[in-house]
Amino acid sequence: MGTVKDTEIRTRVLEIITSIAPDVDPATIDPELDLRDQFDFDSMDRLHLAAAISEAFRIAIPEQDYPQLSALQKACEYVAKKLG
Amino acid sequence: MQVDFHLPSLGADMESATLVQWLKKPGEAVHRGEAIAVVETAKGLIDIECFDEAVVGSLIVQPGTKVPVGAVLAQLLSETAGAPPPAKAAVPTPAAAAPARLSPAPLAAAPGGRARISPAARRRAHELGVSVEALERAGAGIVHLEDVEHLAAQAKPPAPDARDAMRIAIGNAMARSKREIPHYYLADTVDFSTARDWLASYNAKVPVGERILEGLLIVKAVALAAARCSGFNGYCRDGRFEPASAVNVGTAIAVRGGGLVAPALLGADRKDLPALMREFSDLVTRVRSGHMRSGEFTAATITVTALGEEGAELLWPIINPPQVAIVGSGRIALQPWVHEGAVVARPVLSLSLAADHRVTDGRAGSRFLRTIAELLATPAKL
Amino acid sequence: MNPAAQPPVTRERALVLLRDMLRIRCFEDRCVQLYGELKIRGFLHLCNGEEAVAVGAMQALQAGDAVVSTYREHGHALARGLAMGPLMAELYGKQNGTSRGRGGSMHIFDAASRFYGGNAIVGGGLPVAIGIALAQKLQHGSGITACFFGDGAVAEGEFHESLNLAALWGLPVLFLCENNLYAMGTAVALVESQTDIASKASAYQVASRAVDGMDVFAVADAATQAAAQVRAGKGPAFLELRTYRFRGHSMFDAQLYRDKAEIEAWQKKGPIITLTTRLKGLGLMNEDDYQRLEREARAEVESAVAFAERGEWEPVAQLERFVYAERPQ
Amino acid sequence: MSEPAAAVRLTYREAARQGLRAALASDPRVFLMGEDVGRYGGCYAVTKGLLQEFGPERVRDTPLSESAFVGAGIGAAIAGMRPIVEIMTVNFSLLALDQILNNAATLCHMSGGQVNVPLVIRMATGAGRQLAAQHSHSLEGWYAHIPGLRVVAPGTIDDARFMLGAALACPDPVLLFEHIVLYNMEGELTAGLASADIDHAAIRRAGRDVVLMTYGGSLHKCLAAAAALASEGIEAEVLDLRTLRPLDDAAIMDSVRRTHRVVIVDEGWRSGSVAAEVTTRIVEQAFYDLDAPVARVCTAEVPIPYPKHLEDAALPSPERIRETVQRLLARGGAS
Repeated sequence: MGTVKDTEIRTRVLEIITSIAPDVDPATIDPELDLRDQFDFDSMDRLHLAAAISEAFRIAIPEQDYPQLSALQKACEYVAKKLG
Repeated sequence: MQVDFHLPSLGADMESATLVQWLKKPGEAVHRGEAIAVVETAKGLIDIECFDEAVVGSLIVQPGTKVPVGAVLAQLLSETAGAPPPAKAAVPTPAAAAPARLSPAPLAAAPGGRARISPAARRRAHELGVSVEALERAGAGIVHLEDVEHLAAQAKPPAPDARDAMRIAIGNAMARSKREIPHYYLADTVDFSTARDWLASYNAKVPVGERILEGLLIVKAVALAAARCSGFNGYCRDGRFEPASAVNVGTAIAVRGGGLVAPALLGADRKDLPALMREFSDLVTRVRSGHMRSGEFTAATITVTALGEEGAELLWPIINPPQVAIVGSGRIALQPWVHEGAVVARPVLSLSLAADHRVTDGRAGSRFLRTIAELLATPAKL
Repeated sequence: MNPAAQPPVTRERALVLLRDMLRIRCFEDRCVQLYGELKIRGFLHLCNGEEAVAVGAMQALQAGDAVVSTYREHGHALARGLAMGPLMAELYGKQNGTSRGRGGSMHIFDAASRFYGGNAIVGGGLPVAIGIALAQKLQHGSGITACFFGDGAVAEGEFHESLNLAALWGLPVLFLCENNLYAMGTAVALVESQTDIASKASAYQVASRAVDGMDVFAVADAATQAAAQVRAGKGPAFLELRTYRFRGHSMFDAQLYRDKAEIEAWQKKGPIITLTTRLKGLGLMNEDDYQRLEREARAEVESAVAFAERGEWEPVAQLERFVYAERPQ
Repeated sequence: MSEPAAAVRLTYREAARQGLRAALASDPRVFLMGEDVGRYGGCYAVTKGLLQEFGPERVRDTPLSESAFVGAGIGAAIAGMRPIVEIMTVNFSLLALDQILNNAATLCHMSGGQVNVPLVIRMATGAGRQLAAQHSHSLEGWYAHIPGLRVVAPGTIDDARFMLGAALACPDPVLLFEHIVLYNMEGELTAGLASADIDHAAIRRAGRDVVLMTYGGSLHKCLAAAAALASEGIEAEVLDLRTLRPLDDAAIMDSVRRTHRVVIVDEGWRSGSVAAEVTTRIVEQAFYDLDAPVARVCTAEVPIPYPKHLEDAALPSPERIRETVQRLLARGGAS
């Protein structure tokens, strides 16, 4: 499982974000910026994001880790670390 | 028996809608609660559903047509009343057909068939980047060159238009509410620590996809309180209160980029938290992808609105007519709280209530708010 | 042919022939007026002067015989026994006409009396007549086919093809060439290398004879004899009936191709006037008889006009009927 | 006298006669033959006076022997003459069909290009005069089916006057159809015009909303319909096809691209008509420029009945053209 590359993680996380928010153009995402500020992500969106990442990468995500998924870059790093 | 199927009013402010698509063909059976068509309203695309067990007779309004609320969209043959066989009923008799000579082809698109878009219109649409779906929605039967150019001109700044429409719709509804409903307002603060702790331990035990949001506890608490306290669950029509038999909690959901809709969680007082959470999750997803069912729009008997964790501490909501109450949930924040004579830091929820003074008064409202608070203090019972 | 076989000229027979010619004359004259009043439209070809041909030839025919005619066929139709009312109604284009008004003047049909039109293409009727005769021969009946055509048709290939075929197969056809000296506006002499038309038929081994088409008795006698031969199975016969058309080719004809003196000379030899003079001379008829016959003929024409006036127009909704045979449902 | 020359006003019949006279006068190889073209002056009086002017050698009355005199025209043409054969009406041309199709149209090809047939056959065509089922045909489209022939249909005074000259200049057999209802039409000959081409269609009226494509006798029905439509704010272009074989595809497609809506008006019967051929070419070459199905106003599929009301109902009329356009332009409309 540890062989998943960073680019693959990024691609997959982007897919998840755009599936939650179909009106988001992936090209315009600022990876550093909070999704809540960029796209009005609310608690339901965050839950959906966590659930989808958890399922996609088969990792457990405790509730207290949700803040680590708040931006694209952070979410990718979190996943990489979990997989690592 | 033949029954007219009308365009339902999906909101107090809705005057008309544009039929976008028929989901059923003549002769096809339609069940109670099943979506029969999609309409476009100022609030977006909405599936409208059928309230009978029936067979679709004739589709009267063609996609692309804007019709007022109450317009007959289709004729249904109600199976319960001994309707004639659908196939026969759906086909016009030859005698009724127009004379063959010089008779024009039927103008409308064949239901279920390929959209009738002229070749020139199709090519121009491609050039202008207008989608076939948009053409289908815009054309009255057959889409011509003129329609494409008209649509392209309209579509120049597409997003602001749709949002303006929603903003106007919200404005109309709220203005009507403020004009007609004598609101009274109450607020209370609730220690949310028990609820939060209980939920954290619940969520730790289940997969991410089955976790429950704090907001849902509030919705469930409001639903139970509304079932227990009379005067808050139902409608006020012509100055008279009509209590509702079921508790359908409208949940105000923000549409990304601006705007707000409040579809209902049906029978919220009778569903357990996991079931309610699944429905809530589904509802939010559908709102944000533009596919709501008409029943969800008109069914709410009371509404909950929450600003979320980034929101203000307290809000004074406006009732969604013809409902009589709306509960506002402010930000849950750590605050000084007096517990057993000592000041401690606790997560505190500010709850507010706007209610219709024609139906209840402040005492009843206070009792209603207190009931919600008590319910949140024993989350395991939710 | 044996002159002894000719029936005697009796008052009774003479008055019938005169009456029939007067009916045609009065009918045609009334048509001129009605055309002017726009009651009749399209092409209208009249047979004034040629009445003896129609009436004389029909004396030879029986009920089971067939007739194929041309666009100048009012006289043939009347002499064959078609009722004058439906005939006039057809010229009006009314539903009570012989062809429900769809054919008009050039296309008179009556299946009941085996009157097969009414063909507006010169020579077009000859091959069809051959075919009807072929059927009659194959069916071993006693019927024969009388085929009328004009001198103009003699120039058509169909004439030659048909005569050859009729003779070759021994078909029961009585060819009746109505030679009025002009194919529309072109004199026979200008378009025929051999103006003796009867001799053309002889070249195909068809028994043929030229007859004075202005003498109704002569036509009747010749036709009767020829028909008897045809009926007897001796193959086709051919009569060239020399006559003259008093009016133009059609209503719209300035007659630049002939002068008035010629027409006037022929009118003096007309079939009705010569017969009347002859009968009066023989003491078989007086002026009162003539007046009575003419009066009766005019009255019949007027009732035919009234019949046509009363007729309905075929509904436009039925425009596309009769393109194909209507089969019983 | 310094006044400008007065415009020449004449009938279509007179224009056609002028064309014949000019042809006979300018080329000794030209001669005219047909039924009643001489002494009678022509069934439709087109050739009146020509016998007197040019004599019986060059204006020849023929027997009613269509196959023979059309065939004779073919023979004379391949032997160096420039015959103009008049067949009284298109109905009688059927008696010469063998010569037209099996000789005139094929000799050039059969001979490997050695023998071409510079023959002009004029004939009257069309219905509208209550001449009933055998005298009302409109078979231009039928002849336009045949490779080796050129088929032209003068619809205007100018074309009646000058198309004959262009046809005579053509090295191949040209069938020239004159519609019977046009003979009495009066108009002015365009001043200074000295020739007409038989290669191109012509726009007779400009318009942006729809194009009426037509030829011959129907041209004026279209112009009348277009005038009526203009009063309703509908601008119809009228395209006179003029030459039915070969068709001017470029002009046809240009019209489609300008207007996007097409009504073809053709007095032929609908099935297998010129209108059918033009429709097919539009679908093949300009499908994506169509904003509505191609509509046709043709003659009802019935032999032409004698009574006026039935004949009128069977034929294209300005009213039917107008209704068809209105229906085509109606919101969501199709024919």
